[in-house]
Amino acid sequence: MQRIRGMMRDRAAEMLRSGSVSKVLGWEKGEFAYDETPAIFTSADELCSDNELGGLVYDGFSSAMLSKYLINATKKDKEGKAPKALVFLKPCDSYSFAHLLKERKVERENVYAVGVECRGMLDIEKIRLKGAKSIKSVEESGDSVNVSSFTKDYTFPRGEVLLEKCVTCKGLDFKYCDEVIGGGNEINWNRLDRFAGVEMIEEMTPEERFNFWRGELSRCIRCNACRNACPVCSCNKCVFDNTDSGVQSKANADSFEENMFHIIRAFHVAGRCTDCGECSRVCPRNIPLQLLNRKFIKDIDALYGEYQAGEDIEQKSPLTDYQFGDAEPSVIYKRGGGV
Amino acid sequence: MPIDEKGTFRPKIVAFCCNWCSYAGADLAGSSRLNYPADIKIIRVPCSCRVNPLFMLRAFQRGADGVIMCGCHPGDCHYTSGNYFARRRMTLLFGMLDYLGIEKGRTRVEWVSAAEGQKFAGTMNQFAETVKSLGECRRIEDLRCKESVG
Amino acid sequence: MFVCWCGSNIAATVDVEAVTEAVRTEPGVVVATNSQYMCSEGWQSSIRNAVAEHKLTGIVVCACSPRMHEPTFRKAAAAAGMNPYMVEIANIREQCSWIHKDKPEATEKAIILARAAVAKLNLDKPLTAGESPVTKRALVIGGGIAGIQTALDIADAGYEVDIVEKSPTIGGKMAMLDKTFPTLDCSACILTPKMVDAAAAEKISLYTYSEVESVKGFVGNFTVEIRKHARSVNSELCTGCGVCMEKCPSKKTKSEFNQGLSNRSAIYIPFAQAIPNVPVIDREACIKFQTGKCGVCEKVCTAKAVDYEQQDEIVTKQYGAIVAATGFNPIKLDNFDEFAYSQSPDVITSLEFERLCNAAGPTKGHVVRPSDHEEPKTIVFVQCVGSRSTVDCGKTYCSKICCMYTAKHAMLLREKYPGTEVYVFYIDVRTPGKSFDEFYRRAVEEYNVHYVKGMVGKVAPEDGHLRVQASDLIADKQIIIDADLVVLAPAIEPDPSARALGTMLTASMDTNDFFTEAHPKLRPVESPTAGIFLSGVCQGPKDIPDTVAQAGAAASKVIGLLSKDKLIGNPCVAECNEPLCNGCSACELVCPYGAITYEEKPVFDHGVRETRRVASVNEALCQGCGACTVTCPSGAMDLKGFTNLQIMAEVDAICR
Amino acid sequence: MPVHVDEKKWAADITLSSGANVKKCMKCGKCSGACPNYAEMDIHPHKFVSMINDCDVSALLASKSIWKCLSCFACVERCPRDVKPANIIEAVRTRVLAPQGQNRLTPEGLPKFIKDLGEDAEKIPQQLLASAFRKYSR
Amino acid sequence: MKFSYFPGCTLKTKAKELDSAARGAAEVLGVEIEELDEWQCCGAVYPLARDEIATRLSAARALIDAKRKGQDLLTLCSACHHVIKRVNDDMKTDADMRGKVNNYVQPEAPYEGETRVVHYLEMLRDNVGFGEIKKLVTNPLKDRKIGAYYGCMLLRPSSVMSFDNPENPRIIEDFISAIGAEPVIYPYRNECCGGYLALEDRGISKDMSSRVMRSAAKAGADSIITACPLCLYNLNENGTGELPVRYFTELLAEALGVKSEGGLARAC
Repeated sequence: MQRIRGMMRDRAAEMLRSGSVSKVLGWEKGEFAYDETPAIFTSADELCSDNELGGLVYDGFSSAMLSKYLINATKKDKEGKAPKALVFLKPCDSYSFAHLLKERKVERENVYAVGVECRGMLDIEKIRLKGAKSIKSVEESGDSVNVSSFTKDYTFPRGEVLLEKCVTCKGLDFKYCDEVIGGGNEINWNRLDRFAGVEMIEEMTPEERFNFWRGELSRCIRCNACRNACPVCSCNKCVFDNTDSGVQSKANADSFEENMFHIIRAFHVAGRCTDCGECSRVCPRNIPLQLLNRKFIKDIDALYGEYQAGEDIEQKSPLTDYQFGDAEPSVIYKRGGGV
Repeated sequence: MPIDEKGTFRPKIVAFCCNWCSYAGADLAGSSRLNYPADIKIIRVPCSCRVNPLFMLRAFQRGADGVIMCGCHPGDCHYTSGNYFARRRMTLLFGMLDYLGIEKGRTRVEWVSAAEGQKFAGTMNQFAETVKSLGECRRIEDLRCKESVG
Repeated sequence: MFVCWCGSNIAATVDVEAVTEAVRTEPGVVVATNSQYMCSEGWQSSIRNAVAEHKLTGIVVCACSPRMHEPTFRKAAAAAGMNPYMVEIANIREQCSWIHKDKPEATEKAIILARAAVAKLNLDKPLTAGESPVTKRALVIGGGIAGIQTALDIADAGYEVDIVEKSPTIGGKMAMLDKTFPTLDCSACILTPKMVDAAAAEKISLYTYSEVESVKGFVGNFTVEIRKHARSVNSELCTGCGVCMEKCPSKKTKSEFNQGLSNRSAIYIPFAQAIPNVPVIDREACIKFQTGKCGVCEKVCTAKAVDYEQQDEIVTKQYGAIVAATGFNPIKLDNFDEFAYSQSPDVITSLEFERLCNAAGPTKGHVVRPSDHEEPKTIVFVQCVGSRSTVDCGKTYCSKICCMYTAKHAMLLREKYPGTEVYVFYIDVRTPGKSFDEFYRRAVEEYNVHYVKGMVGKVAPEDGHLRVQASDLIADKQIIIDADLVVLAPAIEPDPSARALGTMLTASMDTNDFFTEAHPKLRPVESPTAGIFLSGVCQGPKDIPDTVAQAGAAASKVIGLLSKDKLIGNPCVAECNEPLCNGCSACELVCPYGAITYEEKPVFDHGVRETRRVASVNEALCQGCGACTVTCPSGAMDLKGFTNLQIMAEVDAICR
Repeated sequence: MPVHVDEKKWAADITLSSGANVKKCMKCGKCSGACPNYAEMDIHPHKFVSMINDCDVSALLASKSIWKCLSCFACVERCPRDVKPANIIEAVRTRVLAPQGQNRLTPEGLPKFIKDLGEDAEKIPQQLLASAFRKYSR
Repeated sequence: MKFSYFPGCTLKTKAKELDSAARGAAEVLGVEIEELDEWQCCGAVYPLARDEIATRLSAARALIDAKRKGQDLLTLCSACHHVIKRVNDDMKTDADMRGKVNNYVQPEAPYEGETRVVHYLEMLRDNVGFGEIKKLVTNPLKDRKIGAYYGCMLLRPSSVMSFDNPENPRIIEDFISAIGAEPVIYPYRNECCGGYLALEDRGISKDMSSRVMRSAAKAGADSIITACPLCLYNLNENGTGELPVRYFTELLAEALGVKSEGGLARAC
């Protein structure tokens, strides 16, 4: 990781110095060892500094996706000129980047996209659940993660403390990148089927399903973190904020009313969701929102042929396309469970 | 639970019908005096592709017990392709509602041409029967809305 | 708010008084009243008075289906000085009073429907329909009798009209027929003059051996691409002398015009009176095209008209109206081999029989068996082959023309060959039409044709005969006839080109691929798609008199359209709320009319001025389906007259 | 036409068991035109359809046609309305065979047939015996 | 290519040559045939009445066995093919019947008509290919004019059997061409032979079988082939006697040069 970070710094600094790009989208250290945040660097010095908070970092906690920041980072100025930005993209981030290109939220010429090797991002919650409290530092070495707290040191197998979205990683290919640092597209950790969670719910009885979702969704506090992190949710003005849309936000409503928000949001991104998993990752209430989006992906794959948003930006998304012989909506009646 | 004098449950059912085929089919059912329950109220839309899944959710949220959408048969859309898009949208929506534990019988799509008054009435009778047997839909309803309106 | 009784149609099951009272207190309602017949002239003027008196800005009418009287009430509103699109109709007849028996129940529903209409009206905005000019030229697709008659009538009114015909000549099926029922006059004698007129008319242009490639646009402004297939003969130079056909060494192709009963050359004119009288080269059959060697026709052509290099040509033209006149074909009989059609040459279709009867046909009008050219002594006609059938290979409808032409065939046979025995197996003899039943009775009474009620169960070709096994339902016995010739009356079906054309025209079709009319009784020659008209069998089975009548009716509708200088469009079109638009192109992808384009535009959003990529709707192209509105993730696209808020208001009103 | 109550029920039972829809018949007679064993029958295939429709069942139960139908499906195949006359004939036959002791062919009766066949009897395939028993007994 | 195989009773007794020739030929053609372990008589006629369950069970069991093995079910006798294919169609399309049969048989998973029922002729046409057979023929039956006799059960009702065009079939004709002989088409090749009426009313069978045989002879055939033991019996015993009748597999074996006990020894 240190090696990769070095290569990233060198490359980005070179691009900034030569003026090929005017900003670099990367990560910088947060307050703790595990809360890196997205950062925009405009000078090589800033980027390479190694003081407390400064400087570009890249490790197991660089999980935040930077793709969506490109929208604002490449916005035209008053003269109508758009700045060019270098962005570091993990494989799954590159799909979201591609999707933004497809929907013309970002213009390809304004971006220099650098893919960076990913070996799965770490989940601080999982580390905590394993007993590590008051964490001081986290070191990654090979297949293990060494955590030292103020009281004790721990070593965990890397595979056990990966983010949920990485456990069900969809692959390590890079899309639409100008270059790639590091590499290797072999997933070397124990990966679970990404639809396993969806299938588990599908196998429940309708009553169980309903109760499951009521339990999950009732925790929602409508903080909008899911929406803000989502690379597809990039409307200029969200329908939930628009008083003329008829579905504008109703704060403090009955708890289960919130599921309208999540169903509508899931439907809005259906056929467009790149399955990046940011929604689940950022949810402060740990609602498994990705299970909603993956349900649509699974149904789309099964009914209309496999489709991966961001794979090919020329391809029509499933909801703007059709076939004469498409399944009738009545197919759902044939599925097991309930009436 | 809305119950009439005779003590039977009266569901609220919203039907979205496209102007060119299904609405005309409903008119034909009417002029042929084919009976179906008064619980069904039709909303006219230009094409099934105008029906936003949001409208269906809205109906449930406001207390509907069943929602049905009717359009031209695939291949016969007045606007060539509208019902194909609608078909995909509704298929995915219904799959999602099922996934959330909403009974499948509360949602339905049926293709009814302007000539199919008989089919229209038959479909509506059948659908109303199914919804009736499922009883009141409390699940997705936004209780707060109901109280504030009234 | 106006509630109609529709005589007793509504008032019998809906308490109109209660409905009136119930909606009086709805928000926005100023006046609520009811009357016997809202659509009557008297009441329309009361509506006008009420508008003036109460300064109404919108009207809700509780009456019959908006498909019936929406235009009427809109006109009334306009006459009262209101915006005509501020009218909403609650359908309390077709969708309420006619289907419910219980009065309280029906009344309750009527009130809810009225409330929904009020809720929608409250969100209505005045709309102005756009205007578009009318291209004063019509396109007729199909050059049979239907197309020819339609074109002649349109041209006669002074408008230009083009006929596109996919075969090398106009004339269609009628040109193949021998005599016509019920008068027995010769088909060619009455058709050929019309063909000549069409060719000679200054206002008519013929595109034969041509097909419609694409159709874009909308009523008044269609843009059509016509593919003129390469004839390989220059029409300007050709004199129609026919030497090329005589000398052509490739003479083994089955003649389409003679239903395969004779052969033709590779360079050919389908029949002597063909228009235009210019041959085409069938490149599949031509030795020159297949092997590169030959070129006889080019050598013998003194006019130097043969042109092997000729290419297909695409002509693009503008039209104000399009008439579909694509006609029919008898169905293929592969799935009816109990009648041995593909096992014996002596089992023929009625259209083949027409060619055998025809003096200009392959046998010069001698009715002989195709197998051995002997005159048949016993002839069996089988009706309803594939018609009125609910199995896969058949058609559910009655083909309408078979009863009459079979009576004609039987009569012609008995007249020409008095020594023959002629049997007709029928299920019902259907003869509605002027002088039709009399015609059929003559076949029975004067010509001694044996009409047997019953169906043929099997035809077995054996010993040079056709052993016909059939039932005679009246005598309740099974009969066996050793026939020499069996003539089948196949069901007729729309020409296969109609399906693709229907898609191009966005004209709806029924399950049998016949074009659907806008109203089965009141608008029988118009398609539901504005600007598309229907002529002849493409709309449903018809005989010649009906076809010609419908062709004239379609022409008069076209003339009515072309006589207008401007058309009022549909104001219920999509609209883009630019500050909300993301520029994602999703709407563009689902628009069936190409009405949405993207532009870089300055947008004011919260006081910030930005140049953004936003969707823009061409109101003239938009037909108002609403596909874009649902696909739009940000809700920027909305449909005027059916806005998101309006539909949700209706939902709310119904569910409250 | 007044119909005997029981016959009405029989007709309904037979219709149900046959899976045929007699209402679809358009009385074209193609079934009877197609039937290869028409001559041996007293009531013909098309009449089975119309008589079931008219609930005229007793006559059908007494008809010898039910023993003459070969189940060759020519009528089913060629019917333009998918009415399935052979299924109706079969349903009538099963109804006749249903009560105890109504079997037309019994194992005890078999030797007589076989004797009639003389020395050809040994050539009889199993298939013939099995199908005859299925058709003639329960 | 591996198939589950349902021979049926008659092929174990009176029609051994139909079976043995088929097995011999299959070997040459590279088709593996695995006889079902425990099959019972199919009943020889399909029960038309929808309320008869018991008479459908043996066919259902065979279908379920084949499903268990994950193989297509190969049949040879026309009657067995007819019965099994139609019962399979019931299992696919008639929910009521499906429920009842599954209730009786109690398979590990409910059977819903998943097994494909393939007649030996269909296997020759679709899996091996007549072109391929032509190549494998070592002893083409030159100068033989053969009339195909289909009878009723292979073809009708076509909506279920979907074997070939029911009024103008060609599969056996194509087969005849493939083994080097000349097919003769005659109009009564798809009409009934008299079927089971042979037992009770031989006169009818005589009329019908004679009509078929005369029709073939008039059309110029020198022999008739069939796939059905009852048809063969009727044509042989109740026909005019003017033409020999053989099973199609016998000629296939002959053309492929398969040595067989019994079957080929019969003179014709």
